Amino acid sequence: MSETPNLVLFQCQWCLFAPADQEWVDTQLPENIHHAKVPCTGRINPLYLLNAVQGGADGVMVSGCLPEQCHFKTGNIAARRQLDEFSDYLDHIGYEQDRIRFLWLDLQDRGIIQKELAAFEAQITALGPARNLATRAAQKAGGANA
Amino acid sequence: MNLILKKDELNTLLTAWRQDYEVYAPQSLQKFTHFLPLQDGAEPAFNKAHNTRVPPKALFLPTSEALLKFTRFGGYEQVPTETAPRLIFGIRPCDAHAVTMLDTVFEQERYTDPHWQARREATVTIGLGCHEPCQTGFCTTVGSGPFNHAGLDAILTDLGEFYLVETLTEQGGRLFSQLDAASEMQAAQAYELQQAAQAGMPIAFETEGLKQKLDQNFVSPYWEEVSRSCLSCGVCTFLCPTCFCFDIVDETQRNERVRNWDSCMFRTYSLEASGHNPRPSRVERTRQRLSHKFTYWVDQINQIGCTGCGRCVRYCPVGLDIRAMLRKANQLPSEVAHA
Amino acid sequence: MPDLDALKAEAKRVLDEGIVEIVIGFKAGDTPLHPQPAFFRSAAEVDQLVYGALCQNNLATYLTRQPKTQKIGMLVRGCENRSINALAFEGQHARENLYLIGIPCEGIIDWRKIVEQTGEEVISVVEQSDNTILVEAMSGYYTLEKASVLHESCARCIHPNPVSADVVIGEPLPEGNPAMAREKVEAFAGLPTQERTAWFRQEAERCIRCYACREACPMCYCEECFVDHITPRWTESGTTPAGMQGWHIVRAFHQTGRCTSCGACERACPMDIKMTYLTEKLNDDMRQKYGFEVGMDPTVPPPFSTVTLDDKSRFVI
Amino acid sequence: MPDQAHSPYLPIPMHVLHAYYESTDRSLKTLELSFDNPQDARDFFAAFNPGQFCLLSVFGKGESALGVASATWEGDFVRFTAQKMGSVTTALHELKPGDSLGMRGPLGNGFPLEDWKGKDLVIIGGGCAFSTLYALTKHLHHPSNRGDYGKMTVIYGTRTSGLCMYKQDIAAWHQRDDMEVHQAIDVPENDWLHHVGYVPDVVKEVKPSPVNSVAVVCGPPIMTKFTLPALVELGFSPEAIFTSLEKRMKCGIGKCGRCNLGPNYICKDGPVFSLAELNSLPADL
Repeated sequence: MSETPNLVLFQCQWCLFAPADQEWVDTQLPENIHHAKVPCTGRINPLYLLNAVQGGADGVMVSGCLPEQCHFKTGNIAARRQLDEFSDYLDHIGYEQDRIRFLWLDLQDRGIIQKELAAFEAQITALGPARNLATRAAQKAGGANA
Repeated sequence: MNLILKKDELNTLLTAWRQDYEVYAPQSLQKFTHFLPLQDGAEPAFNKAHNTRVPPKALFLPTSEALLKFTRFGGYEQVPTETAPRLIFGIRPCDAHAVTMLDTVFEQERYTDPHWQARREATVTIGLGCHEPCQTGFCTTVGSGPFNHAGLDAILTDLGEFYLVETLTEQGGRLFSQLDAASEMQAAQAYELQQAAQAGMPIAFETEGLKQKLDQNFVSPYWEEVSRSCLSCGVCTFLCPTCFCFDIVDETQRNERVRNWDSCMFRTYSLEASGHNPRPSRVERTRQRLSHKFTYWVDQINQIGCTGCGRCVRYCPVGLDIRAMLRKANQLPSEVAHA
Repeated sequence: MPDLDALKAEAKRVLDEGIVEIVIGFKAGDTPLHPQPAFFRSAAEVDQLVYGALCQNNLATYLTRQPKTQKIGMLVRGCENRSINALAFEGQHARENLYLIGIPCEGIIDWRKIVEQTGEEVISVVEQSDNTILVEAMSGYYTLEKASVLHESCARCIHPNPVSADVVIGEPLPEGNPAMAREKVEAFAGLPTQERTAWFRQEAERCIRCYACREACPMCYCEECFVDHITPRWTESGTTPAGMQGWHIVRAFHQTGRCTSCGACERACPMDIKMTYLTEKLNDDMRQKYGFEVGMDPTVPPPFSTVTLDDKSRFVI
Repeated sequence: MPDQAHSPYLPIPMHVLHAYYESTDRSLKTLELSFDNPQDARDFFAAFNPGQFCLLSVFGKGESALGVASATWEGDFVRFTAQKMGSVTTALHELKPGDSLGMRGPLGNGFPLEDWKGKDLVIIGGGCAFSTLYALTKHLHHPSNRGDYGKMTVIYGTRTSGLCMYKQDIAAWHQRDDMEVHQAIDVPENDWLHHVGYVPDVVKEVKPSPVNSVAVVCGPPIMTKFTLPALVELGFSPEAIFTSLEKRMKCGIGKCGRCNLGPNYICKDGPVFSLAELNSLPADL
């Protein structure tokens, strides 16, 4: 197996307030992290996650805004409810729930996304590659086709 | 040519065949029987049910198969079809008969389907006649039968201790060339059993004049009546040995153009891009399914497009029975044809 | 067993009095194992009505196939009643246009469990008063314990009684225990990850994608299912591992907070695929996390259609 | 062993030569495609007959059946006019000159031109379905073909003048003395010199003579439905009225099952049927 895990980051386009952070995500994200920007975490259909999982993502991170700071009022807490259940459910059939992480970013925190991604990558590396539900060969630079 | 195959010699023979062929035989997997390649030490499972759940048409027209693979920069290449020699052992006459009907669809003068043809030409089929009638089947009603020879290279009749083998083609003869000829008495015994099996199948509905009745009642409350409880799922068509419809889909996630089984019972089957659907409800779809089998096939090849395997009756989730539908169709009004 | 004459009398009454235009129930099937859903338009037709433990369909699935404003009478068991409540909540049919004739349900027989014991060729099935069934088959006569041939979902049923029927025919039955339903989920969750995946793959990858599960389910009424969607194509459409697994994962997930555990999907499947171990997990989560049970209170929205700030979620800041 | 290289599911590699909008509302776009391999062009034109159709494939989107709108003599290209409707036609609209795509065809039987020799032709079209009739008219215009047929009458109706296709050519047709052209729009517009009204009404107004003539009708189902009886009323026999049908298609070669009309497949046995044939088939459109 390759040493670096395949990660997929679904990022709410509003959650990175600091332009430097957003720029880092847009341009300097390591190659093993596939990045998909969404208008709101509430827009994330569980099918996106499934596509990432089937495409060979070893971990999926979703980053959104803090509660009550959602651009669309309640998109982030609706997403939490649904994705929390979806990760529980995938765990039931073999995609460990620790591989899916939902993150709320405080608009004031600078540079936190890098730290969080690094921590997540360490966590996934410890878990090893996810093979159970990866049914499509992982494409280079992440498998998500969302 | 009638030969005798002792049951305890069957495995030796199957093993010998495996030198030259991939041998497919019904085998239990999980919950029911499938046609699967025979592995070392495995034995065919004939006892559990008469037919495999999924019809053996799937060996020629897989549920999904790739037609093209897209390459980079807008190119594409054909996905070649496996053509290693295969032997299907223990196919029931209804299913084998159905394959010959599908030949008329896939192997036509103007357009031949290379995938189907390659698989067909690489395959030998050895049938096993049904000496016990099956309850949901109605093969004799629709012009097939428990010992029908269509589409087979050889057919076996179970006579207890041994099988009586009738070789029907040269290729079938070669496969059994080691066997001893059957005595006249044994042949007579088999013949008697075959006749009894044939006679044991009741006639499920009247086929005489059925086509005219269905044709003339294309617009009729009959269709609403028989389709009212239909769910318009694809069970009857997917498990049908003579249904062949498929859908061609570009699978963007795999970069392939694939064909998948499709069913006339689905809403999307005939839905056009404009939103118009010639068969918008289960009434029209049921009409299409029955008319295709019992009138369009008759127009095309002068045979009813059903071999009476009974799968659609057994597995319909709402218990719809094609035999009962057609018995009702027998009651439809019909004008005497003028021609 | 409810009194068949009383059922017929009630169905005839609502038709005769014009309370409904149609009564959806069951009639004797053409094969002994399959009574058929039937649509009665007049009192005279109601004479064909039958009811028994072999009536395996969830009749609520026909609700979204009928005209929206039609006045419909329906025989409902516990699960069907809850499905109808959920459908009414989703605006699929106005509850006041429905007349529900309730039947406390003793469980549906899985015909597959009968043929496992008797062989495929069954001639007749008679339910006897002592909770056994007498099966006449080609291979002989069999007396089977009804409990031994009940469908799994019914063996674990929590709410066998109709919750909001207009009339209930028969004595209410004791309610089941949610722990029973939980047992199965926990048993499965207790298995090692590899085994769970292996089981899931074994079941899902038998799929032929006939969508009988979808059509049999009362809650699957979408005009366009996600698998039929072309742009974008959400899942692989063929019988590839990704396609088959994707279908089973998402079909069940779309039932979160909507599934009534009736098991109609499983009973409809021609390939005997187990599916309720997925929906049971989701139902159990809904019970544990949000105290929600589908259709019990027609005014409570399902969890996924509401939001709260203080979810008990793994995902916190 | 069958030659797997000649799979009928394998598209011919093509590329876009010209692409331009046909209607003012940009719902119709004409693509002129040329062949990547010269041999494919020779095979195509040897088999081609006006009235046939092809399946254009945009890889990753799928295939769409479109009638050929060009005649063989026009050159080594094939013309199609696509209405933006589903996902494939939307993708077709996005193609630019030079882009590659696939094409399968020619499929179907086309118009029975041999049988029509020596007869007068009444060509009636509506909307974007006029494309195959355009191919037919173009084909007949060629000097080597024109003499085989009698008088030509073209009746072409669209909803608005902006939706009229092949405007320049049709304007030129009005000047020709070997044919009669009637154009119609559904609603009146300023500066419109031709008919106003629905096609069936225009047909009744023009009153083409049924004597020794055949009528070809291609249009939306609703137009066809009313035009066919109008022609019968004028005295055309059902054997002398032809129409082109369409249904959802996938394989185009009579295998996939969905486009059947009774025992006939529209793709393989059609798309051109005479009214006499249609009358003997179930109304399953």
